Amino acid sequence: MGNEELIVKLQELFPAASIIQGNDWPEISFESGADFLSTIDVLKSDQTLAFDYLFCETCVDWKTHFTMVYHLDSTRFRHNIVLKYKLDRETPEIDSLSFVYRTSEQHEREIFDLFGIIFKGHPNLKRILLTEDWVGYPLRKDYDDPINMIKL
Amino acid sequence: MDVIITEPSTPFPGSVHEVPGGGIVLSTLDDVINWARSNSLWPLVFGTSCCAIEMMSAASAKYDFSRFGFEVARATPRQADVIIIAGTIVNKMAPVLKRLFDQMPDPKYVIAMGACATSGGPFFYNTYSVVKGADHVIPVDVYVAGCPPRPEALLHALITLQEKIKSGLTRDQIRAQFQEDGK
Amino acid sequence: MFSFQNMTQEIHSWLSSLMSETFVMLVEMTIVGILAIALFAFLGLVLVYMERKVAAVIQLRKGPNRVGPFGIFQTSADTLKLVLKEGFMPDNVDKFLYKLAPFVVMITAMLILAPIPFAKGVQIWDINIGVFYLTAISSISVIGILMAGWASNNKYSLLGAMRSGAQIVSYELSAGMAVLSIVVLTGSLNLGDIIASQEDGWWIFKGHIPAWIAFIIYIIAVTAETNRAPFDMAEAESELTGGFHTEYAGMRFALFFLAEYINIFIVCAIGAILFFGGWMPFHIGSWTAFNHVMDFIPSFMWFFGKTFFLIFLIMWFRWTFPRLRVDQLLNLEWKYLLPISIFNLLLMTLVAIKGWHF
Amino acid sequence: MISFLKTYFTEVFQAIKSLLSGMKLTGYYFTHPKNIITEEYPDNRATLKMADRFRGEVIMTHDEKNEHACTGCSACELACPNGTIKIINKFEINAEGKKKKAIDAFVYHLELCTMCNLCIVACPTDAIKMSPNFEHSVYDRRLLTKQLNHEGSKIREGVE
Amino acid sequence: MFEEIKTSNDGELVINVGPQHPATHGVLHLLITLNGETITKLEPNLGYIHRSIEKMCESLSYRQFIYSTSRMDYLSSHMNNHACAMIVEKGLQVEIPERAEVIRVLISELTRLASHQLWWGAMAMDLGALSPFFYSFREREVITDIMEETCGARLTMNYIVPGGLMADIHPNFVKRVKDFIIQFNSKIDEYDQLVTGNIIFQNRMKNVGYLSPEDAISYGTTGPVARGSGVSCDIRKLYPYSAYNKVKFEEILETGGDSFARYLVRIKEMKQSISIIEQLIDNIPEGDFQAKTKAVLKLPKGEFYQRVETARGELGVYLVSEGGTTPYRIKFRSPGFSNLSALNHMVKGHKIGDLVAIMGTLDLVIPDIDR
Repeated sequence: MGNEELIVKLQELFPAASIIQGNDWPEISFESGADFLSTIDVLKSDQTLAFDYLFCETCVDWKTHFTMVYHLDSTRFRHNIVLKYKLDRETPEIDSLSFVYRTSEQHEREIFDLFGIIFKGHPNLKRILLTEDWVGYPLRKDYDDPINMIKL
Repeated sequence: MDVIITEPSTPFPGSVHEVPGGGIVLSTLDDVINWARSNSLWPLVFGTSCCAIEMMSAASAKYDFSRFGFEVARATPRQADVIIIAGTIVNKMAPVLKRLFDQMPDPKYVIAMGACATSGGPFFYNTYSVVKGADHVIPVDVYVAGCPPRPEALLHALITLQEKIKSGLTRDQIRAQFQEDGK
Repeated sequence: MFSFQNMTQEIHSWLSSLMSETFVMLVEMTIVGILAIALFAFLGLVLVYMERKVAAVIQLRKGPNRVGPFGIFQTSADTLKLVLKEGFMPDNVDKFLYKLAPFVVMITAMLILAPIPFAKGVQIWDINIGVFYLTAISSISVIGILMAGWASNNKYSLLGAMRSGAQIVSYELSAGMAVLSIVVLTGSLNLGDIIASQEDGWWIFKGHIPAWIAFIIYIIAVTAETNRAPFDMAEAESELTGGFHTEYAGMRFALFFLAEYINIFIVCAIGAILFFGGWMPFHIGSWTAFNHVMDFIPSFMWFFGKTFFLIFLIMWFRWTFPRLRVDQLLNLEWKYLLPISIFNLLLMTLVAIKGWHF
Repeated sequence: MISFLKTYFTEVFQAIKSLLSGMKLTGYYFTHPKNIITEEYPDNRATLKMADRFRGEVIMTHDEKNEHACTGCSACELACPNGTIKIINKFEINAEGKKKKAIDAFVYHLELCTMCNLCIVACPTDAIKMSPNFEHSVYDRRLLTKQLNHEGSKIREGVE
Repeated sequence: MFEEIKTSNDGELVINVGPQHPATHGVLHLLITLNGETITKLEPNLGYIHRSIEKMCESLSYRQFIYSTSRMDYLSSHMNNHACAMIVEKGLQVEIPERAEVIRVLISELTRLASHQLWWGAMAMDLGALSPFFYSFREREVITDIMEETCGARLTMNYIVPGGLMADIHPNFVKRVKDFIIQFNSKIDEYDQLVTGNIIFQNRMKNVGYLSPEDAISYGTTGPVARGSGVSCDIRKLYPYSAYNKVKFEEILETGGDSFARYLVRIKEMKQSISIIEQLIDNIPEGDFQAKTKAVLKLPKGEFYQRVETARGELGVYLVSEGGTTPYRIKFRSPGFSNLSALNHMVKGHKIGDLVAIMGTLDLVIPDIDR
């Protein structure tokens, strides 16, 4: 499915979401509070979409809020979309996808480690890259570590 | 400081004392011990990143550090003599490195290979998790610059370490010597 | 052919003329003991050097060449360094067993040297159940490895030791069968008799195909028994870091290291004795002139030549093959080697009864 | 039974054959030592020639009059991703009484340098270049911090 | 090594493999639970080489951040640089001279060859055969020499700048690459003779570490790991970039899904790389090696994503720009990170020896995982 068709199709499925054409792929954004798991379920199980491959999962700190960014690919149709989900900065919480896409189990641990996003329903949510006793979430924009970080 | 490599192969320490019918090699026990130690540096299999690949290249047929007797790479620190820190040391790895060093029996030597192990290198500024030089964790005998140093540079470092062992001086003595030279 | 028997007899009679019989025995035992230890150390150095050079040439590189001419002092430097290393004892080890283990392994290796005839008339102990003695003693070394693995208080060591236990116990069977097939041919357990029976040709040539099968099984089984790659389950560097000797350092590690190489020497010596006639020169049946020429080469040269050929074979295996997995290792023994060797033993018995061998 | 024995023995023979083919290769190399490709490094130092683009360290070229081409514009300092280069400038008063910027010290941290070549690309006057020297082993890491401009050197005439 | 004696009541033994362990190819820490010799559970513990490259790139300019990505997956450093350069070029909308594109692909394929050769040697070494390592390095050294001559470094080349290449190819490049192809074609049979056909090796590899196609997709595995399970995922083929649409090559797919299939994929990929190099080496177009770019690069506000196929699989670079001279946020989707997540699934019920074999065929580069 081409990008234009995808946008039309997605708009039918998710009238509440805002869908724009990004630099490469359609970007579909949800405000915080939207039912995330059912969205993913539709995207994965719909026969014309079949987004079965999550190839990138990350988070961006916009200082006022977080945005979870999911890049989805369909191994059957080879079309991609970018899924964005806005998160509250004070209590960043989102449903875990680790039972939908197994790969996200590790990606979510990494995001928890570096951004402090809580993934509800994650089987093993603990720090993965940093030590257990690390204080703070280093990829947040307000993170500062005067001891380890030497600024140029 | 330049390390001058003169002899093509390592001679047994001491001088030949000419007596009728031949010669006797005279040597002190210390020299013999240092000779043995310097010619039998078994490295620990320890590579964290890019420099480990160049360390593997140094072991490969083209550069072949087995010529010096270094090829007996031990996987267990108990049997190793020299730890080549090939790669970045991060805060999470630092206690492990310290522990590995403590597990090695004396005499033990450390080579900091590459910019990361020497000073943090490319990850010196604006990183939150990198140890800025392995010598913050364990004492280092020889530093090699380069990112990563080519295999010959590692061989050069190993020869430099051999020279140091043969001289029988400690790290502090050598550093004090340089400071005197500098003034 | 030159025999060392005259020489030893002369020494004996000279000593007897000097002192009483008890002292003669004591002095002789001391001399033999010192010689055995010296041989032990020397063989260790030579074999380690040989291994490193063989590996180097196979792997397209030069190998040790900077310590002494052609690097021949490399292994001496290594040994000296290991001896001078800090005597290290980790916490929480079983101190007694930890210290004892390397000695058990080494003493076992040295005990097996006793009945081996190194040349015509050079044999420490001419025992009439030589083959039986060898197989019995060689199985003790596994106890040392198990001890080391248990005492080290390290899980890698324990796994390595357990693997080694399973491995050596199984492979001893087929090694024993292979040895037995030659005993069946010779009809004697005495190593001297076995060598003497090969005066008109070695068993590997006289014994038809069963002898070849026995030889192949023997080589595979002893490679496994000495914990050499491709059967180095007990050490398995990429799996268990160092296996049973993970926690050993310095001198104690050197003893394990030496014992491994002495074990190789011993099994290869036994292989040479059983299949290649030990110190017996290359003789062909009734070609007296040819046999006479062959006799000019000293007997110890024949013995060491054959042994080192077999050692080279084992080293060749090591630098060619990947390691087996532990269950495949046991599969190989129980599903392939053991049935074949039992069948081969029967075949060999048939050959011996019917006199089909040359 | 017969078919079992047949597969059993073909298996055994196939296995031995595959092992022998491996041994043939290693045996070939063992018997043909001319395949050895070892370059003996410290002994071949005289003949060892690095590739001309090989990046071993940054050097500043000085001519026979002890003059260099560095204007102290610090383009390299800005281009460097990890602060390897520090330029300390001074102001010289030349013959006409004009103040002119010149370098006092071109400090180069070899221990930080990753040989990325960005400084060389950035340099407008080709004052610095990469040297193929790679023998940088030292006992003390302070020795790796170098001053690239020679003692008493000054900027070449006409370089702006 | 961490050694803690931890035994549960049902006789299971917990072993720490790593961070310093010869089979982990670096500093990976695996917590494995053993029942006898059989692995019942595996949990990777990462971060022993987490160098905060993503944070660091947020303060580096668009010219500077490229070099730091060489240190991520150092065995395919050129491809990492390529991805980063392409994302900057995409943002700037610069046309790259054709010559530069072809040379980029040529060096990429040489890097892939070098990486696969190192993998072949290291994997054989993990399985206990030491000589293949030396044979594979013999060819690899030729490649690194070619790289050194053209790019100036052996491993972390930093040959790519936004807009093209740092320098033109060396005059000897074409000849030396051709010589290398001849030499390599005569040696590749040795690989099969020594390792592929070996009965011990086949027994160690076949039916070990099975990964079904569904799992391969779900775990997000890419590169030879997924292609060994029959999942088509070659970015070069599916989303051609650079000069890959000008060359003909096959995407290698094996359906076995076990370690041996992954092994075969890499061996056959080496031959495909050679074929790509053969097609391009005589057809390097004349022209500039660099497009004109400004001294200070500024990307427009927006989000960019670029996927490339490295030797280990799909590398994705996700870059968020706020219009400044430095990236606002950059995320590297590294192939190893996802491939590693399938390890627990693959090793369950296998022996310790299999763990080493499976990790060998995953071809992990730990700094690539930890970044």
